[in-house]
Amino acid sequence: MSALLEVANLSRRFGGVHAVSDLSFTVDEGEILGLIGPNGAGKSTLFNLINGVIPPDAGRIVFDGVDITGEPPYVVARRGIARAHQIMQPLLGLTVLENCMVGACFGRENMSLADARAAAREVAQSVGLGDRIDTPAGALTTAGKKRLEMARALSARPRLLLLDEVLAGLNPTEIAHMIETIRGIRRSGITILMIEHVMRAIMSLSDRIVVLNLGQKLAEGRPREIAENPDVVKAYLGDSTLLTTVEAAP
Amino acid sequence: MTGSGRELLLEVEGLEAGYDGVQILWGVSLKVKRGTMTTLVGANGAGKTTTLRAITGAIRPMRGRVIFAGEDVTHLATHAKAARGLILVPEGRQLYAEMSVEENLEMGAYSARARRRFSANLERVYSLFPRLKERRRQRAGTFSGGEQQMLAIARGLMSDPEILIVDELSLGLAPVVVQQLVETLRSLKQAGVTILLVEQNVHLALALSDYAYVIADGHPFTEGPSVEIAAKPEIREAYLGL
Amino acid sequence: ETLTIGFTASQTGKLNNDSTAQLRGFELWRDDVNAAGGIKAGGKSYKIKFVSYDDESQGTRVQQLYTRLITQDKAQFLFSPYSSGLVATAAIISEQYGKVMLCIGGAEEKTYKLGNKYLFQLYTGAGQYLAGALDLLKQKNPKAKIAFVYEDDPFSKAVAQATRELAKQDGFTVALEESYSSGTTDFGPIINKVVSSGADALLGGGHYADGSTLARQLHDQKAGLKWVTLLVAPDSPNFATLGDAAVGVSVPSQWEPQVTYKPDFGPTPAEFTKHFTERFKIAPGYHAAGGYAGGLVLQHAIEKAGSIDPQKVAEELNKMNVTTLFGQTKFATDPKEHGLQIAHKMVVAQWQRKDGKLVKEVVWPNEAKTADALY
Amino acid sequence: MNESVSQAVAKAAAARPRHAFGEELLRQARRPFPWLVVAFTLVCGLVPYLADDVGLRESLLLAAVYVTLASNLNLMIGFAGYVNFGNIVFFGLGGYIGVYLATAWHVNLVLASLAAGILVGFLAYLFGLGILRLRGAFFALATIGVNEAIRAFVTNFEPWGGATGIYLSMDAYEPLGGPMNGLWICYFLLVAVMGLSLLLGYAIKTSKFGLGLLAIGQNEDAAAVLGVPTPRYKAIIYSVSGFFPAVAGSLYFFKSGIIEPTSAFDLTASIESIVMLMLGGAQTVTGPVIGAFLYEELRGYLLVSQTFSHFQLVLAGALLLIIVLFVPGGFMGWLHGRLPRLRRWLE
Amino acid sequence: MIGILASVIDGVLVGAVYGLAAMGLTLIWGVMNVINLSHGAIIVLGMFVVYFLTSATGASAYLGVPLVLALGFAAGVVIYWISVNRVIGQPILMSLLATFSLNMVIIGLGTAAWTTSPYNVPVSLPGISVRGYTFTGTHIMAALIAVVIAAALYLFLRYTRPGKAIRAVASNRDAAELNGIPTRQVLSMAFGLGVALACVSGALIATLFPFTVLSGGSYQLKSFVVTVLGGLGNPAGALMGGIALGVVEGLATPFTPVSWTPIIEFGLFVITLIAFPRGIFAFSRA
Ligand SMILES: Nc1ncnc2c1ncn2[C@@H]1O[C@H](COP(=O)(O)OP(=O)(O)OP(=O)(O)O)[C@@H](O)[C@H]1O
Ligand SMILES: Nc1ncnc2c1ncn2[C@@H]1O[C@H](COP(=O)(O)OP(=O)(O)OP(=O)(O)O)[C@@H](O)[C@H]1O
Ligand SMILES: [Mg+2]
Ligand SMILES: [Mg+2]
Repeated sequence: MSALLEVANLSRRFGGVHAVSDLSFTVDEGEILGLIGPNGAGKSTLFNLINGVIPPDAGRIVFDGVDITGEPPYVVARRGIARAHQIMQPLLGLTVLENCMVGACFGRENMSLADARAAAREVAQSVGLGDRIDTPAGALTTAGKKRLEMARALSARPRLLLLDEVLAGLNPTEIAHMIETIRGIRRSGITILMIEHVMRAIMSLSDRIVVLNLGQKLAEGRPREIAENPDVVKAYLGDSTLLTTVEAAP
Repeated sequence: MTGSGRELLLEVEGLEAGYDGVQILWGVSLKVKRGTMTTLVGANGAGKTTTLRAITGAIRPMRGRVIFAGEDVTHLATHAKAARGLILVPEGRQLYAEMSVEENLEMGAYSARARRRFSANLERVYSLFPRLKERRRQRAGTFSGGEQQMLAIARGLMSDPEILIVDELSLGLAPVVVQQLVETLRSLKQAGVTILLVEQNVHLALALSDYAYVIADGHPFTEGPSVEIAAKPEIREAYLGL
Repeated sequence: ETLTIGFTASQTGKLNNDSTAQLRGFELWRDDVNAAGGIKAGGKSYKIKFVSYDDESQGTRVQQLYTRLITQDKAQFLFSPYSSGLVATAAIISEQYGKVMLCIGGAEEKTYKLGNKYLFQLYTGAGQYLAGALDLLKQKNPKAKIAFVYEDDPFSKAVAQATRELAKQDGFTVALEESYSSGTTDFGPIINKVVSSGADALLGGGHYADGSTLARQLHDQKAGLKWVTLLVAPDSPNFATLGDAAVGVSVPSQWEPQVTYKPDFGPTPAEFTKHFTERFKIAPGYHAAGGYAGGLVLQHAIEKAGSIDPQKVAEELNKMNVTTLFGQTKFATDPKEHGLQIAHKMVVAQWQRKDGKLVKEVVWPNEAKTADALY
Repeated sequence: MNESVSQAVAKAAAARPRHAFGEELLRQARRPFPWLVVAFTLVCGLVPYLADDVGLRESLLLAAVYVTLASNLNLMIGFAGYVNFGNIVFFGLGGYIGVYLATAWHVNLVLASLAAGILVGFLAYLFGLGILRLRGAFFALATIGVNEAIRAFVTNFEPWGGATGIYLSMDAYEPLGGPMNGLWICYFLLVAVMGLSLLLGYAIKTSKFGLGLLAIGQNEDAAAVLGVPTPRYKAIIYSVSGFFPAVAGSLYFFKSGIIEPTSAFDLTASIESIVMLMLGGAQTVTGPVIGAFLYEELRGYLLVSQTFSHFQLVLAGALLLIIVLFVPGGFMGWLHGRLPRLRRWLE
Repeated sequence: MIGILASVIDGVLVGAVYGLAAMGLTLIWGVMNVINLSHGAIIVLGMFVVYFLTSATGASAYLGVPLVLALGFAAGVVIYWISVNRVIGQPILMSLLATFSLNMVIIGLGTAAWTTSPYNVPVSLPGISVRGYTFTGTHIMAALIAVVIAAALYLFLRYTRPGKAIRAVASNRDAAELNGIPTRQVLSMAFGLGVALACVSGALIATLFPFTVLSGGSYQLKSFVVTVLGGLGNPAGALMGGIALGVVEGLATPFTPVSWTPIIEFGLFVITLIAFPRGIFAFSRA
């Protein structure tokens, strides 16, 4: 496996807050890399840096052998990086289908309008929005918007998919379905970098996990190793007995 | 049948509501006893948020009644309900993005009843979420997702609620923070605050609460003590992924 | 029979004030004519009917409205809208349809150099507006330093530029030249510059609003000028509301109630003034007199032509050389400037205090003056 | 579920062959709407001519100008979501360039107007690169600033007659066969410009470019993340939306016989075109037409109606207010709400 | 040199009044995202109120200021409920249209009642004369009043509960409602306040310059410029922005023909906007 994305010594601060500092890691072609960490650890900021929404203060981002540091987001998107946002950014006045079409039209494939319509319809169907295709995005529920974020990103047929908490707001059954969906995406050849606070999901999906804390890498490894890492437990997982007990309760 | 305001704090009868002429809720009813924690469960899009919005008055119910502390408040404005202690921490956080953390918290304590306990409440939320205290001058809009969720909950607590309604309590929060929150809710309940919880982590919601209502497609589906609900096979399959 | 005369007036918008005065002149004339049995031509007598619309002081709809006046309302003759810019716009239409249009409200001369055949101007052209004031100034102080401060609109600019050339020929020093945009209310910066320039006299202004403001602020800021002539504004009776600030301010005027022209026909200036004041409870300025005179000139041409055929009436107007209450009227017939007024003379009036009351005295030309100029 | 995802994505990838431009054009030509536009344009052009009704012509002429302004404004406001307060600057500048070329250099009117359109489009592109970095209200204000700055500049620009402006002599109409003919020709050209503006609006609305613009209009940051090249698209649409208004300005002021800064860069006219757009319904192609006709006819009627003449402004304002308050989606919004099936016919 | 200085001082004095005029606009805009296109017309209403007040009672115009404030506030609240309430929360264009129609109505009625002739409010205050340059008392007084009102407004918004409620509603109406803030009342109050400010600035302008029914347009335009310089929704910034604008005008005039001032003014305005996309003084909001 070769590195599809390589992040080297990346830093970004906001005033006095070091949101990301001197961070390095790689994402291999075809893998699912999980990204976890306490709230405000800098995970979403990292995504913003990768897809060019904000420029880094220092460091490099290399995608598929090309240095993309500082490129504007639409160029990055063309190169094949798509993203589902944590705080959803639907194009409220457009329908679900149109939202997805935008993704398809302007993503890596640069599809024509007609092709994009077909592709968008298929993808919307596949993430479970099939019956809401003509609903304006503004009328979707939170979870619906989350799905839409994902469908739109997928419609671009990216090489790297950045998923920022797409499982938040779903109930356990829905999460289980979504996990399958994400596995399917990976199987179609798309590399995934995902942020998630739902432990059960991230643990079962990820090939590897990177843990961020205060903008720095706290740990990196296979899910099991991470779950047992005392630093991670202290900073992030906490006394997991409580949650495991409630999850095991029924 | 108004029920006595002393035991029954919030009573919702046959609520019907929707958006732009599209009806979403078809006769949802709830009863929340004083000092208990009740949960409302349902699949994505079932109408939980809509129910809460109809209760607070963000959308106007087409039919049905909302009775709070013995008073029919169905047609009161949202702010009037808030002034009576009916507090919602909304889905999607709804922060004052351009104002500082501190100012957000102050606005939470806008009503006369909340102002009285301002300092005590402020201390409580700061010790619950130290991050907020560290960053009290930061603009709320620049917070991370989880930090925003903390602030939204903190602001709700600042309102000194009679009943605290939380939509999506744990959304986007790190596990360690969720644990703390659970503790907080328990102690709030101990302190006599009534809680109505909507939470996608159904395991958590059922484990925490005393009583549960389940809605499906805007219709009441079933209800009962949380332990019993959690044990029902159809619930386990539909909501617990088991 | 009725004769329809069409025009637009500025019932709304910035030109409303002056346009209304002119409109009153029209109306008074119409009522006088109709009371006397109408215009007599070719054995018939025609009662006058007006059709008028609001042009909102803007050019946008002027062409639409004049087209409508001609084609739908079947106006046989036209009066112009008020102000030079609107006249030019309306003239495109009147010329196309070969309708005679009496132009009362525009002194700018450019329009008459465009080859129009049916447009006739009653006012003295802009180029001559301040000639009298310069003559007067030469008498008082041939070495005066003059500041030109004028509104940036076609009319005022044309006046100022022509006068500046005249002033240079006469050997005056031009100490400052400044134009300001229409609607200016704060002349502070300009007055500071006037003070800095050391000017003795100020010539310029524009229309009522800006001119009266300029006068007031010149007074407030004690600009120390010995002579001030402003266009249009001081002519209005309202100018007296400025009180002390009005004293000494002079104005070139197309007409003043005191003038003593002996008309070939129609009322004398004194009769008109009395009649007008009775009707509208306000003394007439030159816009009002011009409006009345415009009607008279048209009436005279129709009666002489004995027909309401525009061609024939136009010919009469070309030949015309008459004196009305407004003074002498004769139109240029040279195709290069056809329709331009070449006979009418202007006077210079100045606000003075007389027995504690503010009055406007004619101070130039010498043969017409009612008082000596204050310098 | 998982299978369907990988299949969907794979299928989308397979659908590579792109429609050629010509093919796309053919596809559009089979839709009814463009033909509706063509028919409407022909009717507007021919009816006053056949009926020899110059009054109607003058009224329709203004309406055509307004439709052109409103529908091009729609490209910015309706599609890209950028409120252009100073769109009249295109019209005025186009007018000046066109009239200047036609009088001082004796350029043929059509060529002069085209030149005006191209020049203004180019200038707009340059300005756009600067001011399109601004968002929302700040952009709106910047467009006012541009309009006022250019107005002030032209007022001081002597080759264009400064504040006095440029007066056309009757001779200027000789190349068009005299003034009578000239007015008809200007009218036909203006109506054609209106028709082309509408077709342009339609073409953009149904194109990928249009989809990108709509995305920008909804949420520019999200659009960029999705790959919409936002700076380029915005600059292009700002420039494109200046072209036809400039051409129309050239024709209109040529027809008026005089152009001067106050009427050429009249901010109120800018706002009025926004009013028309909103009255008719933004984001639609038909909306601006309906809005412009409604507004123009309403104002026109009140202006000439003797009963209302003194209160025409008050009445127009009050009526407008009522419409705004109670029919917020504009006419098209209302219509589509009533008769959703019309959506397929009236874009 | 002294000429330049005089010009700049004049600029500062007049600029303070521009700032006050802009405050009303920026408040309404910042709080409820409504670009009030009737702002100019409302300024004119303030002018006429003072005119009729002084001509009817003979009292000093400055005594009228509190009354103008009160009347303006009341008028603003009424206007809010009639024409703005329904378009709140809708796209910004809707409120634009609503206020534009209102503008038409006010101007139309005003023209019918008062024509477009100019009016004056006669006030005489001793001025200060230095070497031939005079700073009139009215200018100094108007600037002082403007500064006092700006300061009061700033303190009100920053530190009082209703002031904070206004900012909260501005930021997020749904949240404010959930926090027990009666948002509609707050909005109508904010609108009333904005209108009151516009009226007072009109009243002060009326003591400086003559005015007509149509005078509002140019002050509205200036208010836009000032709003940008000062940052949206920032009254203190508006005052600074107004003074900045006045100084620019004052500095430009000694060196260039006055007719070039708008080019400089608006050119600078556009450049400033591009350089500081949120306004020069916007930082004070954070
Ligand atoms: N603003 C709106 N306009 C129109 N329809 C809406 C709107 N908000 C929600 N809906 C619709 O109402 C239904 C119920 O939504 P609601 O948000 O109440 O569900 P929910 O149970 O809270 O779901 P979730 O778990 O996703 O939060 C959904 O079908 C949704 O599409
Ligand atoms: N524009 C900004 N200005 C100031 N601080 C910012 C800004 N954006 C982010 N931050 C801060 O940077 C830190 C990292 O934020 P980020 O959104 O990356 O966190 P996160 O890891 O995604 O957290 P969460 O899990 O809660 O979503 C946070 O403390 C946040 O408050
Ligand atoms: Mg995040
Ligand atoms: Mg919900």
